[in-house]
Amino acid sequence: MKKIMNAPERFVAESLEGLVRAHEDLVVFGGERKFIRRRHLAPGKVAVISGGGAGHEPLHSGFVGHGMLDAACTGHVFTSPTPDQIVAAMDETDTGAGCLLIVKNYDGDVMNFEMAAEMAASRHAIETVIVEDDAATGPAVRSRGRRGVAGTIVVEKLLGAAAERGAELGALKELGEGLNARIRSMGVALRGVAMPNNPRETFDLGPEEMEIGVGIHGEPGLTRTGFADADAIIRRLGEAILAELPPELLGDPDLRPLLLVNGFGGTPPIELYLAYGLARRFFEAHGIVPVRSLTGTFVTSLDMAGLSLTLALLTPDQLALWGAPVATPALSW
Amino acid sequence: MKKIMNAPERFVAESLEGLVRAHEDLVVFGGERKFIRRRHLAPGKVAVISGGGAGHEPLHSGFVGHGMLDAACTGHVFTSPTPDQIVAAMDETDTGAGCLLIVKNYDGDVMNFEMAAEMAASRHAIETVIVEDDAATGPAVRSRGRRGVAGTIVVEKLLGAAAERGAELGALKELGEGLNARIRSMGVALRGVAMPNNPRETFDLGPEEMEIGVGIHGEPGLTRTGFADADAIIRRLGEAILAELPPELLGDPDLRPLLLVNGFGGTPPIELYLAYGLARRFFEAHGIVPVRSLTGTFVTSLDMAGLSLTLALLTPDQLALWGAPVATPALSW
Amino acid sequence: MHLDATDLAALIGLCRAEIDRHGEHLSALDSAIGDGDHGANMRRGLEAVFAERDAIAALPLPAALERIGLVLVMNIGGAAGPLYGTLLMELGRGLGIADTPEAFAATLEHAIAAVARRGRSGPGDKTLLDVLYPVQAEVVRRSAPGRIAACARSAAHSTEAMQARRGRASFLGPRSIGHEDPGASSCALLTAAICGYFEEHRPS
Amino acid sequence: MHLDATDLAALIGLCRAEIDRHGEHLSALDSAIGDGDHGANMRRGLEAVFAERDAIAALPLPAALERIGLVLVMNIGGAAGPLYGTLLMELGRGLGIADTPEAFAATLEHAIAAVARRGRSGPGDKTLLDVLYPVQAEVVRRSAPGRIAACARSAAHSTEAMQARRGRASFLGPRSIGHEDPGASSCALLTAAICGYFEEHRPS
Ligand SMILES: Nc1ncnc2c1ncn2[C@@H]1O[C@H](COP(=O)(O)OP(=O)(O)O)[C@@H](O)[C@H]1O
Ligand SMILES: Nc1ncnc2c1ncn2[C@@H]1O[C@H](COP(=O)(O)OP(=O)(O)O)[C@@H](O)[C@H]1O
Ligand SMILES: [Mg+2]
Ligand SMILES: [Mg+2]
Ligand SMILES: [Mg+2]
Ligand SMILES: [Mg+2]
Repeated sequence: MKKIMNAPERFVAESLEGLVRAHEDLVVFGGERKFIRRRHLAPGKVAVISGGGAGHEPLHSGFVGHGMLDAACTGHVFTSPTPDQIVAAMDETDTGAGCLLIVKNYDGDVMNFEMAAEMAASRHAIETVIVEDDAATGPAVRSRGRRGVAGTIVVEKLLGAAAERGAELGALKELGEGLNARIRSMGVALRGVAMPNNPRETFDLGPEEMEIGVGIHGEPGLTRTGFADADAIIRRLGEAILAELPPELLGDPDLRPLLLVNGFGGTPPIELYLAYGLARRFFEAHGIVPVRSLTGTFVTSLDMAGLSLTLALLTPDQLALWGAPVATPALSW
Repeated sequence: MKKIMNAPERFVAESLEGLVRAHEDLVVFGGERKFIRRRHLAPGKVAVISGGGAGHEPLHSGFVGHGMLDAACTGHVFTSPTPDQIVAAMDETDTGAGCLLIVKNYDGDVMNFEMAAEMAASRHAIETVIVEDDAATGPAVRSRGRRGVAGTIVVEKLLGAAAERGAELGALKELGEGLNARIRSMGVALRGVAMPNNPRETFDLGPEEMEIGVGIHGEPGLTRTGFADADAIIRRLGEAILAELPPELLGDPDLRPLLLVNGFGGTPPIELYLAYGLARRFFEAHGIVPVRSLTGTFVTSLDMAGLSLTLALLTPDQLALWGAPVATPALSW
Repeated sequence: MHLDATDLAALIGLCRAEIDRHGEHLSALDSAIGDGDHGANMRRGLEAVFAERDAIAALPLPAALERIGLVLVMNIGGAAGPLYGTLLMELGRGLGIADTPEAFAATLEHAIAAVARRGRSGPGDKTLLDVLYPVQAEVVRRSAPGRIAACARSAAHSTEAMQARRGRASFLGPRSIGHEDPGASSCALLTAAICGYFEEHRPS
Repeated sequence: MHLDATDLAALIGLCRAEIDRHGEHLSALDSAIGDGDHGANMRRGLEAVFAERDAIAALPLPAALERIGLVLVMNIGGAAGPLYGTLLMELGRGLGIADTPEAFAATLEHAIAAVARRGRSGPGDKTLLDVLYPVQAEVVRRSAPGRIAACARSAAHSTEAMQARRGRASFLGPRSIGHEDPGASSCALLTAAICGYFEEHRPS
């Protein structure tokens, strides 16, 4: 796969520079360009910090700004950032109320954020929320917790809004951990991806194949099956999501569903909107009527073709946090 | 290329339905689903109507809403809508101040909108603005005017904002026609596209090739050349844009540059942001410092890989129109 | 022109079958220098006409042609819709005024001129007009149907050497040379299908 | 352990060369069951250490190992960074307290336990620990370097049959079976390179 790129070593840095320059009203580079942070910090607010490997843009840097993240640390492609980046972000954005680290549940991310938290423990009050929303990696497949995938946006938006409203570190941690039971995502890939320094795709799909249950790192999914029409694909994703949400939440009439259709980078809006319409019909047929929607390319796997559905069953308070004002490069209302 | 699709015949209709359902607070279907319109029309305002073939999403339906379009008519993939759709949109959204039709300069679009205007002339005051921003199809290549490509967003945003402020039909037409000299776009494709009913790509690029000067219909571009690094690609696009803008505008220090990096559907945000950073450097090196920026996937060619740069040299008044509030599915601030 | 309902229904069926048979080829031609949809566009138009064939065939010829034109306009979209639509609508309108063999040639000329106005185009632009003009010249000469068909085919073929000045192919500049124009090709196919019917049913 | 500056610099160079040589292979292993970057990650780490090799080699061994660990952590990222980093940092810290051949085995055991804690993992999870544990057992047994290297290689190979319970490969469930773990593979390569040096320079 061809990429708009100068050299693999400069790929991530040049992309981050473009993001900062395109949105200089909202974000700036932190010291030594180790992270991107809000241009205007809000003193006394908990610093909400996230990060992860590159290749998932606009996640996380595109969500830095008022009402969402204070800083985002970006690693190499599909590689967690290193502890020094995370420590630097804490040092520069903690205005006294402590730091909340939002970490997608990958061993590399968890370990690097953990090392950073250990290193900075003497200077900062720190709590960590691990995001686990992937329906494909539930307890049946893996004992170590689900992956964090597109549902990460929901976690970052809600925690960012709560922090903006003045929530304290402990309350944020509690809110964040409570979200993990409420959010499930399931993805399908129509094409693998190639890393910047390697023309070979991570998996090779024939013209009549697709991977179900993929994550966001170009890794193979749970199963490879024959390519199918959109209704069948959406049904398959939707059923996996329903199967992995706690029945008591699914049956709770007071919860407010949020439906997110997320493109993986190579799938265009015309297909994403089509998927949204079918997903909407699918969930409505199961008695779940989304009251909020988001369709677009938010959590990518480089230029992988495919998409994921995310269903979040929110309390009315949580829904209000979703609707709270946000001003970031990739999300604003 | 695999598509998230049920059947080619239902591809466009199902995608439009998804868009409407995902944004039901902003847009609704017009009668017989011939077009999509603003949920709340503004009485006494000129109705701003656009449309074109499908496959360019979010253009145009994604730009229906407050401060931009009142209605968008969508044809089959890469096929202009038919006159009955356009007439129906005029009949349903003209609240007395007349209709402004914004038409990208393709023979099919121009002819269908023209037939519609003839058919509805007795009932509506109608003016038409033809968008011509493509740097690749200047007078040297084609006597019949440039294609309308990604610069169409700028035209729709500015005219929509002016109409929202109460500008009259004649003034809108004048504003729109004045924009054509100020906006230039230039595109590159890394991969062709396949139509929904035809697995064959419209052009076949080798792993070491790219098409320069492409439009947004998967048609071949001006020249096919060897694939190059991002700096060389951006330089090539940027130089074409500079060569096709009037020198007196380029030299006018009172103009306010707007820089748009537009993905064609298959190119992910990480690459688009990288391109933005390099384009920014390129234009700054030529003394042009963008004061407004937009980076994203706005005017697509199905899932074509590639992107275009658009430079618009705006007057301060025009820049204010760009900044005016807008609330549409794909653009909002 | 004295076509009865049976003729008209048969012609509609023939044209539809011809376009259906060559749809892929037309789209392939359009892929080379356009956007690859000409076959699909024409199929959609002819299917819509075919679906209404009984109602259309029951009309007097002028009204039937006008109706066919309108159905094409409202169903094809793109460039082909207004062009074929204008041709048929103007033919119907003209024949509504005077429906004699002499009048037919003049009406065809008028209708083709209307197509050229609609497309702001003329001879040598590498469009379906490059088939329509020579066909019109043969009609004036009262050539036999077989000759008209052959002329249409060779006219379509000769667009290969032209550089497009109208339509999407014009965006390619000199790269448009060396490919037959899809609109010219569909026009030749339809002309040949119609001429074939006349040859069989009205030997001249 | 009595490595002088020359030994240390040579070992750094050897390890870096070994990883560089097998970078593509490590990434290919990672493509099959992970995200395809293990080779690039390890190269980046070893290059960073190599760039500092003179300063590192000038340090006392414990401080040198700790420094190598820190450089790895701050440059690799991903899973491999904290794991290899922890291993080296803990080795350095341990040898700082007691630097005798007996102490080395105990220190290694401690360092490996720290890696396991960092990764919340243990034997049979299909990770680099599945090489580290058997290597540690051979060290306790004071096996010859050649034997340790062979054991590392076969341990890496035996991860092929395992189903991953940690790291990205665990997302694949049973589909992770049948592929060698990339981290185990890099660990065996490094072990073998280091053992090769000892074999040549300190015949036991
Ligand atoms: N301005 C024009 N005048 C005459 N014919 C035209 C014009 N533009 C396009 N055409 C004809 O239309 C054909 C393309 O039709 P089609 O592919 O259906 O529409 P589109 O170009 O909108 O996709 C061309 O091959 C050409 O013959
Ligand atoms: N929790 C863990 N415990 C021990 N080793 C692990 C763990 N997670 C991953 N690994 C090791 O790390 C290797 C992957 O490293 P690498 O590809 O560089 O990082 P990433 O998975 O972040 O891309 C795996 O092959 C495995 O050996
Ligand atoms: Mg990785
Ligand atoms: Mg078309
Ligand atoms: Mg076409
Ligand atoms: Mg990896």
